[in-house]
Amino acid sequence: MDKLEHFRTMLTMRHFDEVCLEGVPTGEIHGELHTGIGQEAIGAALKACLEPEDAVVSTHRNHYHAIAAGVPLRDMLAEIFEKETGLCQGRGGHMHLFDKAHNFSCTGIVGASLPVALGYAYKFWMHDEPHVAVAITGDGGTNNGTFHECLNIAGAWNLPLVLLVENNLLAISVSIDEVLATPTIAERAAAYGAWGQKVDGAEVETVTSSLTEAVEHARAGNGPAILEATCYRFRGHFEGDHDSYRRMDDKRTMREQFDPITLYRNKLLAEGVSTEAELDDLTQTSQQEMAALLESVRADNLPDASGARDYLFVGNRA
Amino acid sequence: MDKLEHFRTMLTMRHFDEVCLEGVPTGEIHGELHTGIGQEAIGAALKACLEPEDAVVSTHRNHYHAIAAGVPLRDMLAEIFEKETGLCQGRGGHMHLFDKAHNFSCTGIVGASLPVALGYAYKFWMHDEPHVAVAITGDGGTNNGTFHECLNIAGAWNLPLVLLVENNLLAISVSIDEVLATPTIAERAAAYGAWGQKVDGAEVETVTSSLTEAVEHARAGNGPAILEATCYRFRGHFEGDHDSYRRMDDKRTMREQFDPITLYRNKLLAEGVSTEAELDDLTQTSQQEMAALLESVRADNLPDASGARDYLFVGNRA
Amino acid sequence: MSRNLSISQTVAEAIGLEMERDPSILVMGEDVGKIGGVFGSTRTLQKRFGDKRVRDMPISEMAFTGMGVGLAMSDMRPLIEIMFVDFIGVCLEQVYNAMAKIPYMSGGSVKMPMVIKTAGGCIGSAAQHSQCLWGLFAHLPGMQVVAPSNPFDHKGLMSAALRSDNPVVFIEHKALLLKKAETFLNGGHVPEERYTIPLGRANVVREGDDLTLVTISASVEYALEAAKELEQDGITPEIIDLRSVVPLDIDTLATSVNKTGRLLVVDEDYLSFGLSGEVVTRVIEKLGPSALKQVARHAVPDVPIPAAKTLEQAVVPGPASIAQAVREMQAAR
Amino acid sequence: MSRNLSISQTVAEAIGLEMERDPSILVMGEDVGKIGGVFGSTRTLQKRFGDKRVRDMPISEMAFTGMGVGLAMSDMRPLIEIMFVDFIGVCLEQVYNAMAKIPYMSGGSVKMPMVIKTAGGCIGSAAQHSQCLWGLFAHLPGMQVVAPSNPFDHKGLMSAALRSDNPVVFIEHKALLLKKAETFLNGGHVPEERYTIPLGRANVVREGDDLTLVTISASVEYALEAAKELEQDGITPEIIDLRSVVPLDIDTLATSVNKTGRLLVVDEDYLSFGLSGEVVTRVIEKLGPSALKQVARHAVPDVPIPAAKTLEQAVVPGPASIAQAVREMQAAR
Ligand SMILES: Cc1ncc(C[n+]2csc(CCOP(=O)(O)OP(=O)(O)O)c2C)c(N)n1
Ligand SMILES: Cc1ncc(C[n+]2csc(CCOP(=O)(O)OP(=O)(O)O)c2C)c(N)n1
Ligand SMILES: [Mg+2]
Ligand SMILES: [Mg+2]
Repeated sequence: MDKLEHFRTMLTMRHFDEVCLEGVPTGEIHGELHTGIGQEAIGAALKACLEPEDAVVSTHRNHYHAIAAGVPLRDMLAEIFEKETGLCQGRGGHMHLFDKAHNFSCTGIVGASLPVALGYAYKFWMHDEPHVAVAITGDGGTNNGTFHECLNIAGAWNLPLVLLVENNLLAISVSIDEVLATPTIAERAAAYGAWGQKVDGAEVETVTSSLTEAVEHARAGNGPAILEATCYRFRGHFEGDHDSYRRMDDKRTMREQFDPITLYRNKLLAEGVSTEAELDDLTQTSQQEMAALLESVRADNLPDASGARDYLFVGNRA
Repeated sequence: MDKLEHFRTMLTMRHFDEVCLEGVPTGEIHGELHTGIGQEAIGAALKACLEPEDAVVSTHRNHYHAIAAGVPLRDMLAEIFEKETGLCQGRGGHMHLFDKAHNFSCTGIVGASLPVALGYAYKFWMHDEPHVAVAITGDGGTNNGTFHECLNIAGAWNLPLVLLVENNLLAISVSIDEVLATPTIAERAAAYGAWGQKVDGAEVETVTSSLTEAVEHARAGNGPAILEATCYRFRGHFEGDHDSYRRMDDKRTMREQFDPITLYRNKLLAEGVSTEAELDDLTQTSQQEMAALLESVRADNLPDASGARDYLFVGNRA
Repeated sequence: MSRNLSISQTVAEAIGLEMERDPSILVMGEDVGKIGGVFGSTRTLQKRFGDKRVRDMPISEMAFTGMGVGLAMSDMRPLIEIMFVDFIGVCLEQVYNAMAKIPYMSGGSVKMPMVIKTAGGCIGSAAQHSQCLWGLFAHLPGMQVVAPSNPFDHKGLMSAALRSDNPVVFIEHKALLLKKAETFLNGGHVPEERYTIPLGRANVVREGDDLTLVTISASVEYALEAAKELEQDGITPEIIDLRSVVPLDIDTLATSVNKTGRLLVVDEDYLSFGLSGEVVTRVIEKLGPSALKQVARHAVPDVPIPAAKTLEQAVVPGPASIAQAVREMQAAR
Repeated sequence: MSRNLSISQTVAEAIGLEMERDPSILVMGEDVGKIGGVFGSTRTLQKRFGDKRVRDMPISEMAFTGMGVGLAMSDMRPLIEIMFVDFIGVCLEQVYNAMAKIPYMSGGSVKMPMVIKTAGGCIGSAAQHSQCLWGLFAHLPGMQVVAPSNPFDHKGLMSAALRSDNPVVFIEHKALLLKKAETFLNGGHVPEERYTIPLGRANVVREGDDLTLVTISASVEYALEAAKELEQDGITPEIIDLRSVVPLDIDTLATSVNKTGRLLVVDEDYLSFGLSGEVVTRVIEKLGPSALKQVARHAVPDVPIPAAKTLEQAVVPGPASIAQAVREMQAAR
């Protein structure tokens, strides 16, 4: 595992979402935007564990998972900025990124990622293909009925389903421990004969090794795996959320203590894997790349209104 | 616990469903009919455990649970026979029995009983009332998402919900072990911090003591309880089901071995609690009562067509 | 040579023929495998194609409907059976927000060759097991909604549905599934070979001049029975079988209404905010209000289906009530 | 004296006043408690009434919608919030097979005083977060379906909904919830005291002679803006705010169409198999086809709502497109 690669990936993710933020005040992104800022370690771990043919089905907070799956950054950013050049020609937008070439999709409906991922898992299983389907959900999504239905099916037939739970402690304003019957989400795995583990999702190497275990478990035909990775959501639930349910000072300290990039930077320095200069340089380069990407995407056209009724059905243009 | 009472209850239930059967060939019951024949021990146990204010929300196979909850037999039978004098004036029918006075309701939608029961449980909890809400489901229904959503909520807030699972091994033709990730349903209780137990549902005293435990657990404010009671469905899933998925001879032996009434009869005799003569007498009396009930219900009128649009809204008559 | 198949056998035959030619087709649902469906419309398929391509599912509709979406995105062609259409409320999310929208949301880059097969209509099991609901699906964009009326159409439309690259909701009628081909007034002959009927073409099943009677599914047979009765009174309705609600074949309707000037829509689905109002409005949009001398609707009068047969017959269209509706229109001419 | 509340404040005020007078009312939903709703329409209620009567729920809509049914049967009066109406697909089962049918199925012996409060309409978040769907609820019998357009109506209709012994689906519009009372062309004054507006009464919000423009929810304001623009061209539409889809106030519509002879239905919900077709058909059933000289519909053209603003504006009715639709009708006179 290339440690600098981990670092680079987390930078790409962070800076990708930071350029997305620029589209909100300008109205270039005129709907909801959910960023993953603060949750980069999980995204980077996912990138490290995926094989090309694996499928990923994500949520409303999906940018990092798309990057991990290999969705081209420019197509993504253009889609998020509602451009005709976007991954979905501006029809889908930030919550609806679909990239068939990379078996990546997502949904804005909480809990709805699991059944779709299970479909991929079933396909891999029936054709004896050595691939896994990774469903992503937040902590809140695990209280939806799909969690039960899908894990039971995967457990009954040993389907290669990996459920990656990004537990950022909150579902909008509702904290998970107020609505969860058990101390952890991961311990529910026993109810499905599944592999289950809870891990500190701010430490990229820790979460990577746990996710690797989970993926190998499923890939080897042992049935589903649930990895609960804790993390901290740096920003409001969506851009515009007053975030009144968290105390400002708590937020500040949490951000300082659980920034996966800072944590990993310090680790790399402590281990002598890299130098301040090199890491600063990587950071700058990444920032500049994303700034350039944003500038280029901004030059693209918005979709022409005349096409608004196209694609209701495949092969159909109104 | 009055042993003869148990026996009488099981006879009532069995003979009630037997007179229902008479309405099928005649077309008096012109839709689906699901009987509980073979599952009387669970019904009798429920009757023994319920307090008057407790709520029961049942399924498509609901007659025994309605009897347990105290729904008047005549109103029930008249409703099942589609009569104007029925519990619901012939609007609901066999799958839709509603008796507000006894906090009894049911649904023809699998898995849909749990959320409604949870509503009662929440009401009891918020008003500190010492009542429990019993949701009934079959084995198949436990694979629906409502199982997870409702047990998690009940577990998180210690709501007095008892889930009584009638595991008759089959969901129509699909056997539970082909679609269940774990050896038992009851062991899922751990995922919700719930009380859970699997019990032989053909032995009325065994299932009664287990259900008593479950109900007391919930009533005492310790949160939800799941009782999985195994049983054998004597007849097809519904009247008219070819039941081609079970071998005739297996069915015969199962019926002989797992008839809760025969089992209990032998027990009562072995324990010297009663005599052949007394039990035969009870049996005959019960049969005669139900035959008389049927005869009287048959004399009732069907609803007048002119009222078909009444009651869309309460207080509204078209 | 004519074979006396039941409707469910014609459906199973269509699915089997398509599965033979296309290994990407698979069937998932409750009781579709071992027993071949509660109405037999997938019978023998599991024996022929194995239990991975024909799969008995747990009662987890949201999961396996969503699985259909994932399977379709991974180049399979899933047929998902929701036993009764009444149960769609437990899994509508994956139907209308995923299956129906992904082709559009993806800018046409992801196709969704998925069929949802389900049984609607009334057979005496009351409010939660007697609905049609095609009006519900039709209101939500991105799905083709098919409801065949006879053996020939069931086979041909199922084949077409399985070959479509776009989602299809295929709504059978419980009262038709066990009915034998020879008992049908229309479309009783079912060729053994594979054939398709294009989706979205209505069928004039009986020509007439007095009024245009538009309907779908089981009501087509009821209307044909009513027409026989009406012959004695010398009333000849032109009866149109829509075959599909989406696409709605407005041209065929308009041609007929142009001729008769009178429109009666018969619908076993709920009256309001559904098929019947849309048909009336589309005809008027096409021909102008002046083209219509008379309009009437005969459908379930916006109440749940009651249990008692006396009440059920009072709210569900049948041959007698359809004949009655036609006579009332004639009387009001 | 007029107060410049936001719509969500008027809704919270109505709920609070009703909760004060009726201890059986309770509120359940995601984020309704601690933060008082993502749009603030339940703000301060948890502080005032405690966390048992105003409850933050997990993302388990099927569970808590069904809880509403159980609570209503146990003599409570639950208000269940489904954050966005787009999410109804995960819990429709309990809405249409239980809540809406139990009064009928029970032969009138069980009442169902339950309100489902949810936000519909378009605010730029694309296909899965921009729908209206009142046409979907309206097709399914047993629910009153309300969609208010202005501050005064939001408060009065919410009070009426909470007092109704029958189920109500109360659909707010995301684009209205944060809008301040004073910015409304109609119904901006909100009395502090408790009041109700009867369910099922449409409101003529602007009189005119040229045509009858029927609409609901946010489109009412859009139509009023369009009307101001049309004044310059000397076109005066009569604008009717339906207020509720079920019951549908056909008398008020018919009276207006009788006068104008021209009907334009504007609907932010999907065009087909929904509100607009039903309105056209009911008017014709009431007045006869000859009473209508012109009919037109302006609604979302049966596609999912696209993400890009340019596309979104091309499919969602707004002041400009409404004015355009009116002009086209005038031109075609
Ligand atoms: C079925 C459904 N219910 C509610 C919502 C509204 N909603 C969007 S995100 C969200 C919170 C999700 O929390 P979690 O799963 O923990 O993900 P996070 O946002 O924390 O990453 C909610 C309630 C939705 N999109 N879908
Ligand atoms: C949501 C839903 N899916 C499917 C059905 C059709 N159906 C009715 S009963 C049944 C089997 C139920 O099995 P189980 O829960 O074990 O109860 P049992 O009939 O064995 O008592 C099915 C599939 C339904 N009524 N509702
Ligand atoms: Mg979260
Ligand atoms: Mg069973």
